[in-house]
Amino acid sequence: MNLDFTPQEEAFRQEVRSFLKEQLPARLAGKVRTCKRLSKQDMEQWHAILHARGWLANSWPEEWGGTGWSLAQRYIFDVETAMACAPRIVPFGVMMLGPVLIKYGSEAQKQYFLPRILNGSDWWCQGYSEPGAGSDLASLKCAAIRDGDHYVVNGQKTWTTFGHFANMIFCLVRTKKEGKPQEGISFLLIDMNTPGIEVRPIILLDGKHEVNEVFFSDVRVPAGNLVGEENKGWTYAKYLLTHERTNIAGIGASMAAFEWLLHIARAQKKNGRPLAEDPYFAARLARLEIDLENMKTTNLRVLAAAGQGVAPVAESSMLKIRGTEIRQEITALTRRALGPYAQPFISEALDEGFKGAPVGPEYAAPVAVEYFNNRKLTIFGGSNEVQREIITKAILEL
Amino acid sequence: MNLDFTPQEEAFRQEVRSFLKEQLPARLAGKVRTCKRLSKQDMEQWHAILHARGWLANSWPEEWGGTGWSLAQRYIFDVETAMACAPRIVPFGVMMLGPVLIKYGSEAQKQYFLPRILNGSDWWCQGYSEPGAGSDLASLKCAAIRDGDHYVVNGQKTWTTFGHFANMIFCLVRTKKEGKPQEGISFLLIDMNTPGIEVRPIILLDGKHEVNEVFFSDVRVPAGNLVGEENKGWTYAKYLLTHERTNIAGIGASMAAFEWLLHIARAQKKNGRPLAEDPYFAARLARLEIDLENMKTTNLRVLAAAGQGVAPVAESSMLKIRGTEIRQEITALTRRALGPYAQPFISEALDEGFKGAPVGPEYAAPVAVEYFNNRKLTIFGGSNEVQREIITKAILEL
Amino acid sequence: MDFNHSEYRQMLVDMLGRYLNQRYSMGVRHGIAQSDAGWSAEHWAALAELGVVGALFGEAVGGFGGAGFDIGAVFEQLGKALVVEPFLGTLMAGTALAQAGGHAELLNEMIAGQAVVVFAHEEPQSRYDLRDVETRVLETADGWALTGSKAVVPQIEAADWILVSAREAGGISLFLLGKMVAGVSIRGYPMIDGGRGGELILEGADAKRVGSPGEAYAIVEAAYAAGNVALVWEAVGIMDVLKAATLDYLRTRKQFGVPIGKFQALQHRMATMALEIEQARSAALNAAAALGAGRLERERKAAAAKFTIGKVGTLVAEEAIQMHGGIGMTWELPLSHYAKRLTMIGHQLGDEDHCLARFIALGLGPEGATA
Amino acid sequence: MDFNHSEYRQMLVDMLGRYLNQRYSMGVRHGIAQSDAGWSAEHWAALAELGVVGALFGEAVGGFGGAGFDIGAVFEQLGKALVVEPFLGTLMAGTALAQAGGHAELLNEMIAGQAVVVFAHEEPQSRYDLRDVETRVLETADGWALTGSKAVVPQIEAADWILVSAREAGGISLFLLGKMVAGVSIRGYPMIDGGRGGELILEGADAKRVGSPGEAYAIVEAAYAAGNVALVWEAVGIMDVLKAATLDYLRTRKQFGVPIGKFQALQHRMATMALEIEQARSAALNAAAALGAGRLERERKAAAAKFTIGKVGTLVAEEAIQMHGGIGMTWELPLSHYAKRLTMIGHQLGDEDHCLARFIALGLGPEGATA
Repeated sequence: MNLDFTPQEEAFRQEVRSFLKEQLPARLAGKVRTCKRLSKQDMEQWHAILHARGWLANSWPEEWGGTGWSLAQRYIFDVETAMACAPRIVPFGVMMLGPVLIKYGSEAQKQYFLPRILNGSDWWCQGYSEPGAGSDLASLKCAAIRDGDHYVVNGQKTWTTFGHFANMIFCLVRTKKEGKPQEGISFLLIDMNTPGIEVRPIILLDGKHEVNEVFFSDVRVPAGNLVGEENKGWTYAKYLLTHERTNIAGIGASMAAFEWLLHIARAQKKNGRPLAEDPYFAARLARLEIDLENMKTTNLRVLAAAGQGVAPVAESSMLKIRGTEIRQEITALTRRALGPYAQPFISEALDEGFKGAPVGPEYAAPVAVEYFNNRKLTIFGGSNEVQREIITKAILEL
Repeated sequence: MNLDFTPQEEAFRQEVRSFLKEQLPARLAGKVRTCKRLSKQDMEQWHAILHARGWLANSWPEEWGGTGWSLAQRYIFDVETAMACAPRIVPFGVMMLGPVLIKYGSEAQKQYFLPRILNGSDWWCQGYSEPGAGSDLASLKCAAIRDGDHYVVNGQKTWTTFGHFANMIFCLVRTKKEGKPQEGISFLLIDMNTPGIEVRPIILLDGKHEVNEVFFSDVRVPAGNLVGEENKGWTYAKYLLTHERTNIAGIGASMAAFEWLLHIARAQKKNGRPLAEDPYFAARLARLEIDLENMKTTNLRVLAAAGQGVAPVAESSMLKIRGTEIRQEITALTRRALGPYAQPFISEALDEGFKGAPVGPEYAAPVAVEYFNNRKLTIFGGSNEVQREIITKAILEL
Repeated sequence: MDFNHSEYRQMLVDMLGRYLNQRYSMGVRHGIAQSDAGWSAEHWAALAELGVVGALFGEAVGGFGGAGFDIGAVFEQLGKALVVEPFLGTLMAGTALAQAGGHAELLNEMIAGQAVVVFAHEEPQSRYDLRDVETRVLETADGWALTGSKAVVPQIEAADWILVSAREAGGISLFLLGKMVAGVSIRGYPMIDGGRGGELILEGADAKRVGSPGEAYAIVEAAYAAGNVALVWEAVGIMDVLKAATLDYLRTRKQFGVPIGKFQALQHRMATMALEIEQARSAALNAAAALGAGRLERERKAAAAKFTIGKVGTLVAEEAIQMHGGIGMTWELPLSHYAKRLTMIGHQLGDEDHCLARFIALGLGPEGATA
Repeated sequence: MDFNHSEYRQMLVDMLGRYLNQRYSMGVRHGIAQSDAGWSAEHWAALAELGVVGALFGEAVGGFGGAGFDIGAVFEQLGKALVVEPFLGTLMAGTALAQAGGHAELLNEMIAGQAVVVFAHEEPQSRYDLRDVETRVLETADGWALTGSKAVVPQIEAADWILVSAREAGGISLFLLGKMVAGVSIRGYPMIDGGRGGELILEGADAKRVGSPGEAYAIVEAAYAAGNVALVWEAVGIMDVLKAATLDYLRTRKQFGVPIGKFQALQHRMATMALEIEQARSAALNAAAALGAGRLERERKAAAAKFTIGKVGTLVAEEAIQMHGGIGMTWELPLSHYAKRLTMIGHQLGDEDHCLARFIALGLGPEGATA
């Protein structure tokens, strides 16, 4: 029994820290720490910095430009970058499509697309969910019909994050209507500039545009953009979910958000003393800190098991559930910490270049929005209800 | 809008209080308040006192020796007797069988059995649950086959509270195997002294005997002991559940238990001050008090609706769920209040006549047992899971 | 015991409900809530005309209501339609003016919809502590001048008059302030749940005294008690809408070939949500019934209700969004706006922890001396 | 990072598990737990023979373990079998003796199973406050005499020696006490979770000094830290049994024609229970890993783990009973005994609220000066 990282791993941690100290722009870290909105350029800037260092694709093998890191290294990198308030790597190309292409893509697809993911030529988005296919993803209807050396795609995708920034989309499409729904799905790469594609914004409860609906009308996609075999797309889509994900609990992001919460709770006053010392608020903070410490160790256990070749499918579900619950509780406590100042909503204050004075404490503006926005954590990426189903079947065998 | 009782109802409350002051033996109230065990004689004594005053059967019409009280009067009586720490009326004859006989029994059954319930000649117990039929009560198997002017009963009942005290049992038995399970059930009255009946104790986690298994082997029951029609027993059994139950939330009992908890929390010391003033314990107490106050008003609303002729089936389920949750939380906090002294278990100290000195505070002995024993509240009488099903169907219509 | 409204009050409720249903649709509401003004003078006038403002005040000051259940009945309806107009400020300022005595003309104007008065009591540092007032008073040749800050005052820009508290003579005093006076500045902003609020900055602003010097704390408490009754009933109205919308969604949204309302895990959570809403309604009933009672009873019931609403409101808002999934987070669906408002009610006049601590403190000593 | 036991420790775990499985069945356990003695000297000797006591102590004092994970590994197995023998007292007394220095012979006897020593520190008024010691010391011609009371000491009747704390010289001192000495009386009683405990009443009882006068608080803390590690691992062992028993029941018990484990509402609750148990296991790992660390780290992790076990333990015990229904409340089913023990672990050495407050206090100031 030994809960510590090896000296080599600790040395790697120092290397990551040095890199972050030198290369992470203070402007970006400041925006992330205070929950300001990142622009497309902000995200691209961080992408380029990581690419320049060779640390962008940390779940790819070295031969395709990845880092070839161990799971422990990837975990350390995730935690350290998050704790330093680096922007999150936009996941669709690097984290999601990349591994699928490396495992299932054709040589030509790999040669063409992987470098473009790394150098930022392509901004990918994800075409999985549909209005009628959310938790029940396999019921998706967006259809691709083979027509010569093209597929003709008709249908709709939704909840497409950053679809309005993307020039490429990877889609699950239906290529067969008979049989089990899972067996008629294919994995298709589509250029967003193809005629017949329309992207419509979905405005979220903060009045902002982050996700989209994508409509396909007779969109012609070269057959060469099919990944793997026709009707095997479900396997590829699931691969990502069963692939070891060291960061699903979002430990680093939660640690950073908890630090920020502590900062706020110490700055806020209640009855003339720091809110962090109020018995009730202190108890809320302590419960959260203990939950977070416990989850950190649970995450390491899953990591160690994965390192020994155990595919931690259902354990990932536990990490997803508890990780998102903790993250939501952090944003909820941050909201509570503000008292009456959770109410004012100066949307412009969340963007760079805002010149106005803050209303109430300087950290107040993004807090309530962040709380509401983070309700998505337990919904998207496999809702926590779906995760409980996975636990029921895979761990509990009920 | 008016949350108050009428002056007449308040006068009735005074009448009840005077009666309790004069007639409730201090010995019994003391045992109830401190959660000591009541003997069979204790329960019979209180039964007789209420009968002498004509207040025993407060859900029966006057013509059969009941009080003819309004729902509000019954509620007031329930609360006042519980607050005064009177023993609970053993419900099987007075509360459960009586109303069924009055509505569905033959004239002969009513003439014979109802007076015997009132004067204590019969001690009834309930034969509903079976080892394979708990939440799914309609699947019961205990069979009664007509043989001339008798039924021959074979099978088993379980969880029979006070079965070892009873001389009579009312049973749901299967008289038809075909068709819907609910349509082959009959309601039978059985003398416990009939040959072929065996009562076996079930020992609960406190090591004590309160419930039983009852086995029937070729037990011959006169056909005249069938209540109502053959195969209609499910209707009679359900009648009790849909019948207005003013006391399902157990407001009075919870109020009394909460008072006792406050007494203990004020007497216990933490860091040299009363435990009731510890911020965490005070918060637990306050949450509970607020829950209880809220439920009190919910109960009055249900009462008012029932008084207007609305049968509050599903609302009863809400009261059952929240009422038992609150009661369990009270016993849990009482257990917490004791700190280390929750552990010693002097079983004899719960019985009358115990001469030993208490271990720790005088109120400590029954507390942990009471906590564990009250886990039954959310299981028996229609588990809280079953109640949620009722709410789902009857209120939410899902 | 009678849990029905009186005939007259029921008429008002029906009329108000009908008005909002017909003229204050979600589209109209968003238009108003997102507008520069953040409220609609036209609807305000129409609602006052219907008697909705008058229902908040007793006959002694020219109203025709003013009981806890009058306030509750009105705010329940306002909650169902997410009305952003300055009812809360009007209720609290009017209650305070009525308690202070005099001001008959201004109260008449308020009830007629001709003057909007809001109540500015809390300060940037006070965090729900009603005794924490730092705004100062100086006597001047003409009267009094105020200096200090007041925090997050709903619809302060809509006000013709602002009722302001200040520390004086070892206690708290009240003053009426015109918006256009020198030394008054307002930093207005949108609120996350719609409508606008603002910070009030006072730098030697001339003001008129209301009531006796240093004796206004009891008035402030009474105004907050009325405000709390209003908010808990507004929350009850919102929770009923959220429950109905979620049930409707569970019945119609299909996944895995069946309505998601057929999934038992969701059913049992929904049953819990329904049960908690009924508990919250009972808490609101208790608070309304106690508004006319003695201070301790009134304050304990108000604190209990606001605590309950804070706790249950968070559960209902979060569960309603979660059971809707992604669609529950969209601007398009009214649901998200109800959830935002319900959550923010938990930040107004006292949050869950504050109300619990107050409930506890009110239970100690004679007449809750420590609270 | 390595979450596996060392080969040697795994051998001990396997051996202990096998012994308990074969020789300490639930029937045997009940017989012992309900007996007049409340423990079995025979099993105690056999387990000591196997090295189970020695595993709790370091080589410096004649043991061959003593690390947090040694203690955890042993108590996890003891939990799975609901062992009632005086392991906790032995661990805490032995840890304190080892820290105090000397006492090599007595420690050897303990490890060999020839002497049972328990630790009597808490008092009727102290409620988990380790600094609250009122037992007094008087110097006599022969040495020292103790007067005071010690509360709820597990298996005190089984002890040959009792390690007792007393207030002296502005601090706390430790003393060793023979049971048969004049001035010592023990009020023994059964515990609700099996086995026996007792109250110790001292009226001028002769005792031998252990360690330096007034400086034992640090030793007491270290003994309690070890005790907490033991209890949280015992709880983890119990929770695994409760989970397995409940899953088994959900798979086999049928209602409405299907195994009740097919009901989604129960499935999702079971998933939550499983998830919480893994969190509790992580907390126990953290506490074991930190047992050898500096005081602040050790105490914070111990408090966090005991808090977690208190919270999760209540959930697991209550849910296991609830999902079993009536049968879960019967004496016959082992389940109810596991639930009782798990609940009572929450009452030993510090409850949920105490541990949370301690965790908070340890976070303030340098080295948790206020805790």
